[in-house]
Amino acid sequence: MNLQEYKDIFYNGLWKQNPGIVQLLGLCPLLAVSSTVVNAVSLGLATSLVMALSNLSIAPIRSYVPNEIRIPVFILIIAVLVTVVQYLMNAYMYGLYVVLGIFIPLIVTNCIVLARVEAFASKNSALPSAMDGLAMGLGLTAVLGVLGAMREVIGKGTLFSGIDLALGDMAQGWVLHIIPDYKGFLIAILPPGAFIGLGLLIAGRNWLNLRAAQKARSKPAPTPLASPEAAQG
Amino acid sequence: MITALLVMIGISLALGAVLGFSAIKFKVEGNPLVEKIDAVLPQTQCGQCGYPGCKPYAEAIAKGEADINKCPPGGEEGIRKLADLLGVDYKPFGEGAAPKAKAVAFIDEQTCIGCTLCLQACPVDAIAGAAKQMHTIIASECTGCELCVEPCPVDCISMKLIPEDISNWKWPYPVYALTPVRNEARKVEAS
Amino acid sequence: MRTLFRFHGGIHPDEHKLESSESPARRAPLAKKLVLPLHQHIGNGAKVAVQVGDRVLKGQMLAGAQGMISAAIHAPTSGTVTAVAPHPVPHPSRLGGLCIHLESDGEDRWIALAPLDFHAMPKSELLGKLRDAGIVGLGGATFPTHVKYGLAPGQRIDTLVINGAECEPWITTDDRLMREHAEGIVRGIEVLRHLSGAAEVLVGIEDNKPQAIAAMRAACAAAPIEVVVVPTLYPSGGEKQLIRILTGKEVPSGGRPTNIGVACNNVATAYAIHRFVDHGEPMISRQVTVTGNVRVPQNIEVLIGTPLAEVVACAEALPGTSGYILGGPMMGLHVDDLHLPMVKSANCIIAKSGQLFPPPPPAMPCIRCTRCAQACPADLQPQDLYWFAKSNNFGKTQEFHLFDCIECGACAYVCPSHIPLVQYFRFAKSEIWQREREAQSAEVARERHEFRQFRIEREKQEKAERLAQKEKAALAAKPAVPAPLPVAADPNADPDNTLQMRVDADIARANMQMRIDAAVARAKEQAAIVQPKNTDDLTPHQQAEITEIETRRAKLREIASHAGADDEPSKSN
Amino acid sequence: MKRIARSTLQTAINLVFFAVLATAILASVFFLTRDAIKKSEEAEKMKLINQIVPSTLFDNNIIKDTLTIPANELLGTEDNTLAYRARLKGEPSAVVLESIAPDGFSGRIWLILAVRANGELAGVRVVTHKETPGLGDYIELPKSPWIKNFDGKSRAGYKDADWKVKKDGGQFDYMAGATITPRAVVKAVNKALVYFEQNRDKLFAPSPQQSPRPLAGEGKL
Amino acid sequence: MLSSPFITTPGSVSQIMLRVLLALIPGIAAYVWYFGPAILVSIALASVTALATEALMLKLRNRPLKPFLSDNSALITAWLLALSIPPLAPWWMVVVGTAFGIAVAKHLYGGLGNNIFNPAMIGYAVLIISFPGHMTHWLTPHAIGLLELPFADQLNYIFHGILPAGLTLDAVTTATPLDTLKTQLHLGLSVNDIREMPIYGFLGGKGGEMVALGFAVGGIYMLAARIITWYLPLVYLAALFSIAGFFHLYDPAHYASPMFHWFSGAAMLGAFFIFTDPVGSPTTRQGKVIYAAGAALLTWLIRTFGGFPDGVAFAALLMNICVPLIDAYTQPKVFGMKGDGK
Amino acid sequence: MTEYLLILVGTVLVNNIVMVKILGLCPFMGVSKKLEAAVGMGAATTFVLTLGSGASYLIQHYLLGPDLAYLTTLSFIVVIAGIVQFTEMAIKKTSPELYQILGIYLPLITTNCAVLGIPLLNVQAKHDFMESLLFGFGGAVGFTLVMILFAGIRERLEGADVPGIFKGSAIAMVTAGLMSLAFMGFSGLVR
Ligand SMILES: Cc1cc2nc3c(=O)[nH]c(=O)nc-3n(C[C@H](O)[C@H](O)[C@H](O)COP(=O)(O)O)c2cc1C
Ligand SMILES: Cc1cc2nc3c(=O)[nH]c(=O)nc-3n(C[C@H](O)[C@H](O)[C@H](O)COP(=O)(O)O)c2cc1C
Ligand SMILES: Cc1cc2nc3c(=O)[nH]c(=O)nc-3n(C[C@H](O)[C@H](O)[C@H](O)COP(=O)(O)O)c2cc1C
Ligand SMILES: Cc1cc2nc3c(=O)[nH]c(=O)nc-3n(C[C@H](O)[C@H](O)[C@H](O)CO)c2cc1C
Ligand code: SF4
Ligand code: SF4
Ligand code: SF4
Ligand code: SF4
Ligand code: FES
Repeated sequence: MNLQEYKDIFYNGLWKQNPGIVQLLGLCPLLAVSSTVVNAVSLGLATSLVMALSNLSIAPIRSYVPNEIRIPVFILIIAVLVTVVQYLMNAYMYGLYVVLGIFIPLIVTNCIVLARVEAFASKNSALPSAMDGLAMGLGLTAVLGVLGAMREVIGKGTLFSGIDLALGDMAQGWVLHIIPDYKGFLIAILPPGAFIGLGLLIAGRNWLNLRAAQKARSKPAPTPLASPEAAQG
Repeated sequence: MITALLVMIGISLALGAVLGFSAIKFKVEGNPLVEKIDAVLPQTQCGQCGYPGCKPYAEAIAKGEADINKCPPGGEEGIRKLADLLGVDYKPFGEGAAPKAKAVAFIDEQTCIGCTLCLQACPVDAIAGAAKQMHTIIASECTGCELCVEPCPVDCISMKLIPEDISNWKWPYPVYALTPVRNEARKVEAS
Repeated sequence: MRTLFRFHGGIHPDEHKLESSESPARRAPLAKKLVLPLHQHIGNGAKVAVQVGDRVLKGQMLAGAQGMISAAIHAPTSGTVTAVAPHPVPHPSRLGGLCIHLESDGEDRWIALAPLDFHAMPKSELLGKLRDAGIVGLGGATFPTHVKYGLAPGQRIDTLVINGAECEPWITTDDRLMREHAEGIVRGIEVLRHLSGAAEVLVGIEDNKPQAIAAMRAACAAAPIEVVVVPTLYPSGGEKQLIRILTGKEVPSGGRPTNIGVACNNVATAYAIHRFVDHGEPMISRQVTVTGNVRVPQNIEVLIGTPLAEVVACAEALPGTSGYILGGPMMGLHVDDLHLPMVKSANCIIAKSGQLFPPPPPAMPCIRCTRCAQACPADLQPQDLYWFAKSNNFGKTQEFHLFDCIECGACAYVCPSHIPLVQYFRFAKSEIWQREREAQSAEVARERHEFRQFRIEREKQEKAERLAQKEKAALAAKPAVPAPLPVAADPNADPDNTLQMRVDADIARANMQMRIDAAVARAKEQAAIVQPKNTDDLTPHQQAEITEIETRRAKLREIASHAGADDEPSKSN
Repeated sequence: MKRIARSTLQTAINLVFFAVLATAILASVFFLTRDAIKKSEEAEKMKLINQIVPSTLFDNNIIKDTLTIPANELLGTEDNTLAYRARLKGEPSAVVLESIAPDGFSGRIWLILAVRANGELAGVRVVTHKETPGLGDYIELPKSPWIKNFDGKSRAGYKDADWKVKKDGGQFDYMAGATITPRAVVKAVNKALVYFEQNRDKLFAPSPQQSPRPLAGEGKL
Repeated sequence: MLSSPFITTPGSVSQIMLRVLLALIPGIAAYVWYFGPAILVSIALASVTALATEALMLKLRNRPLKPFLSDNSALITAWLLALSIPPLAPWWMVVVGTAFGIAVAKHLYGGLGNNIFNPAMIGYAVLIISFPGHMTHWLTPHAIGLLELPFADQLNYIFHGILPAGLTLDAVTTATPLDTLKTQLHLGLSVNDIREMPIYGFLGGKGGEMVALGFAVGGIYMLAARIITWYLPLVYLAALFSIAGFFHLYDPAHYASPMFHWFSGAAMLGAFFIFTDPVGSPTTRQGKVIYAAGAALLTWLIRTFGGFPDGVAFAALLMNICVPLIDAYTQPKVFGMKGDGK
Repeated sequence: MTEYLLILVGTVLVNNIVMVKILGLCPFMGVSKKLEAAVGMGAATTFVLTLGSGASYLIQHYLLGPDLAYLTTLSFIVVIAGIVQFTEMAIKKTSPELYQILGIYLPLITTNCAVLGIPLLNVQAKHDFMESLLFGFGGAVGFTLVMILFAGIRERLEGADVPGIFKGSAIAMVTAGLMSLAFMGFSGLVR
């Protein structure tokens, strides 16, 4: 593994095969806890940790696991890692633990974790696997963060609300009130807002890709409209 | 701690037994998917997909070794059908793999020396002839795979576009003001 | 009074019939040059039966029926066959078709004609005669009439429906024909009744043609034929719809009238049959309405093959004419080029003007208002068909019964968004046909490929066997060791079975050979008559390829001529 | 058959191996973090209690001085809950009760309230609710000080008819357009006070039983 | 490519839409008569927003402006949305709701004819969920003895959010009759007691019932002009009547009468203008019947047990979701497939 | 009886696991392109979820108890994985036709977070056995319902003139958003 390959792994995780907006895996936490940046990023980091660890620990043992119990064993390992993370958060970040609620244990069934284990860790050696897990996790975290910021600003007009839950009381003053005297646009922090926000992010990515492709071709795209003459012809 | 271990041992013992049992008892048999994929492929047998024929390509797809966008004769429609069948996303052709217009081979009767090389190359027996005699392409059976062009020692085989006539003419996609052109490709073909 | 039935939907556009229906039909002057497309009807084109340069008489057969669904073509006048060559024909593709070009000698001399005693001959002979007389349906689809009455064993026709509805706006040929030739039509109907054996004969005429109704009633008075007046509602003249109105029966989806014991023909077809049976005249002319933006709208009796320009000239097109419709405004064909010849299916020529036929406003998206569905006589959901056809989802269009669409255009007529719905349906249909053709040829290719694999395998085996035999023979030549029994010890090999397989393979090969021979012959024939002419609207890419091939060939020729043994210039295209 | 049995056993043992490993790790982590978890949960509870019970009111370890209260209709509870007792120099000074208002706009509203020994409310807080954000959520302290209306109120001072929102003729403020939520809260608090009146002695009885499991109500938190 | 048919009817989309707008006018007139001209301000505001959003989206999507801006469909969306929110709603609410409906529910799907969800109702749903407080303050009808805010003050409130000194919004507005019924029922009053309150008239809410009648008149005009088919509104109203009637008979104290359901809230507007939106309703006759009956059931359920004062908008959206399936499973038999072919 | 009915209505409509609880989204987005696939996935999930809810209740109450609560996630997921495998086996054995339809969806179920989510929610909400079963069944029916409706919409959307950058998953997401907006209309129906 050379540097380029690691670069590729990260490019894949963060952009090309981004779990959240390309593969559409790991959607439930992505949508459910992205109502504020702090929640979103915290869960994203927890997931990244689990993904890196699970890939790291499964890659070395992959050849010793018989095929028929592959999935149960992988899930078992993931479940242990998740539960460990859960206890740690419960002990040392109680507020956040309460807010993230059921979504911490659900990292176990977060499709993206098992998907990466299956697609990458079960075919590669430990270090690249860990990197892949981390990259995918960070890709998810990035989407979570952007979506969280979008929803929080539109929904409540703030950023980083609840940061004290993650960083302790001293962070209480760090909450940004982007729009003062904001009435709040509730839909953004409710489930519909999550879906539509993610839809917009996916479209945004498509748009960036399209623009890059157009630039690469550096000639105007074919006009999408037929001229009226074409109608007669 | 001990109870915990016992409980988990119990669960996993039961589960492992079930899985081990089922793994042997219910082995997956032959893959019916290959037939389904093969039915979608155009059967040109041209090998442009990098496999020695349509069936081998179908097998490769079924095994997950080959992408679905490798068969130019199948066209985009073919990829779409494969994507549907396999439940994966449509994928456009790569650079330089775009499908060509339909054509049939044509043997220049004056130049043909009757070497039978093309006859042996044709995967669908679309060439009629015998040694030392002029060969003819049976146009209605020719799939346009071009496999006979290469072997001809005197280069007398050329590919001819199938001309459009009333019997194979298609109504063009209606293009009218206000509606975006969805079928750029089709329009070019039809005009 | 008969109880009539309703069909779903239907529309009532402005009729515009009076323009042309009130003057008697005339005869068009004889044209100098006539062009007769070989393919004027559904089914196979006719097979040329004359040579270039032949002098022919009026009514002489120029091309014979070829195959089951086909009909003959006759010389509309006396003259010389000047060419058998492609010529633009009335077809939406604007492509050419193979035509017989006839130069008239102005004498208009008939071949010897004799009436037919149809009662005296077996049905099958009569059907053959109809076919050779080129009798095809004049109501629209130009379906060869003899095919409709060539019943399969066990089939029966109870009701003969004669279609005098003429439901499309502007057209009045059937109206005029019924007014002027009711007796002849009834004679023709008698022949059809005899052919079909139908107990009941119903003539359906829309209630906007009172004179035609009266004339037909008078003519039918003595015969067991009932003239039924049906409400004016487009497309009551559609075969399925008319049958439903008159009998209450529905032709099953995908089926034909014969499935429910009905046969349907147009009045003009009946009249043509009368001309043939009673006067021996084959189908060489038909009556056509010329109307629209012309000075004297009227009906004209025109010889098949006459250039449209000469037909239009009789009615004098007015300035402002921007093209013509061949057929009615609902189902007809737009033509600009008046060099096109008159064909058997053309019942009307309408000169278009911006006033009479304003170009439709730009199409808007479908708002699912379902007016189209309410108007559709086939009970379809045009908005859904359109939705799927538009997005190339052809599988779904078939699920939604695309092929039950009769392309009547009622949906497009009522659509407030002015969507060219029918055009989408035609597009989808031709795409599906194309796909079916491709699937079929893929199937054939697969079979041939598999057969080839099998053959190669077998040849290899045979070779190996031969080798083994040889070796064995060699061994046997050395008499030292007693030879083992020749039958292979393999218990799985069932000798009978392998034999059977071989026989099968041989049969298959023989079949294949026959097909190959036929194909070779066909290919030769085609190469002889068709000059591939498709070089003017190629894509640049195709053009490039062709040039590439051409240069390669040129080089080859050069080499060949240098080698120069027998340097006959290559006449390949 | 034998082959099947052997493979079955092999797979099972394989899985057991991983399961044992997993359980062992898990159990160790659990035991390692158990105390820390307990502590942070107590700290959280304490934070809440501190908000409604002034620190001048007690000198005991409130968290440890609990009484299990069975499900009670007046409190709206359907499960055992804990009452925390505040004592000053051994004398009971206040009690912290959990209560549920069942008829909020979108379901239940979990409350925690502190009642002084004299029946006066020391404070009320909403623990969890599902009321409409931006409309019914003014009962939360950070959103509005409305909940402080209860401070110092008692059933001695207000008659039953006063324990209503002003719109219904009572004494409590409400936000226009969202009357259902405060109605529910006021009703629940009043009922909790009734419960206090009826069970006062039991509540303040010196408790012999120290609850072994101080985690009741965790599901709701 | 010119192809048959060569003749068409003179009708057009914009003409149909224009007639729908015309049909709304009787109801709007009644509205102005009973509640004052503030609604006209909302309608104007929504119309301008709708057209501007439409233009912007067309520009972004690279489509021609003229044919689509003049098709009048955006105006219907705007008017219906304005009619379903309180006239006193602050201006930015009208703008946000309309823009959201047109941009997201209509143009992200491809604009006119392509949308799955009813754009106006999406706008309404977004507003009632995001700003429920504002969405429950309705003007009181004239002449029932309640305090009325002068028009100038209404404008001041809409655009600046300022009320005359000493007045609270509560004093000059009420909840809708449906809303009041629901809250009062919760407080244990019976339907009859509640109907005695001054905001109620003989059919539904005072004033509101007349507005509903106005919409019904417009609806009958649309039926006559064959813009909508009769069975969809009829089935909807009949189903609502039967469900409400059944429960009213069963327990008149707790379930409002069918007439009340017909003439309060958006039932009439829905029956003739919202559920009939051709784009979002099934195309088959059978499908329309199922759709209308389902909509009626949902309307009644949400009104009676749900969290929102009126159920019409959510019923419309929920039924919108079902339309593709309803259409797929109610395909009529085509010609030649009925019965035995006889 | 009414109580159970209310639980069903509550889980299917009011607290729909996909639209309101936001669980099981990956299969919801991934397997809803075709109606048949959606139906298959829904049926398979319903079966597994119902069994899983019941089984996890039994484990929670009879094996783990309060002292081993920390094994909840671990044991649940292992048992669910086992149930999936078992289902696959059982279906294959008893009904090969059904297996043809459901086969490819079964392994995907293990990573549907609703399958673990609902048992965990059951524990949290202290449901009894019957309630747990109903909760699981109702949740799965709700999942199936929205999945089928969504698939219908997506099939229709294929023909819509959706702006290029929104084609595919973006518009599907927006649609899911508007669907969940509509589902909010049920809020309050069952408290
Ligand atoms: C392949 C083919 C076979 C047909 N066979 C029969 C037949 O056996 N009997 C019959 O009455 N009509 C037959 N028809 C004719 C059609 O039913 C119908 O009369 C004809 O297409 C003209 O219909 P139209 O002008 O309404 O379009 C056949 C048509 C086609 C295309
Ligand atoms: C929409 C439509 C309208 C038609 N209108 C007439 C008509 O008015 N008169 C008529 O004779 N045939 C009409 N036809 C053709 C009939 O369907 C049918 O083909 C014909 O009557 C059969 O008679 P033929 O074989 O003698 O032509 C129409 C076909 C269609 C599809
Ligand atoms: C979406 C929505 C959410 C609501 N949320 C609440 C709420 O959380 N609390 C509340 O008291 N009322 C809420 N309401 C308002 C009630 O429906 C009702 O209108 C109000 O509480 C009683 O009206 P009043 O204050 O005018 O008496 C909400 C209304 C809607 C439409
Ligand atoms: C009878 C009828 C009812 C309509 N109802 C609505 C409606 O409820 N909401 C709406 O946004 N547009 C409505 N429209 C306008 C138009 O159909 C709608 O904007 C489309 O959904 C936009 O694609 C209606 C149009 C007609 C003809
Ligand atoms: S490219 Fe396509 S047609 Fe050619 S061999 Fe491969 S699969 Fe067959
Ligand atoms: S004739 Fe040539 S091009 Fe045609 S199928 Fe045979 S090998 Fe292919
Ligand atoms: S008439 Fe036109 S706009 Fe109306 S549903 Fe049919 S195709 Fe759509
Ligand atoms: S053209 Fe086809 S779809 Fe349209 S009305 Fe006629 S039969 Fe129906
Ligand atoms: S994360 Fe919930 S199903 Fe994938």
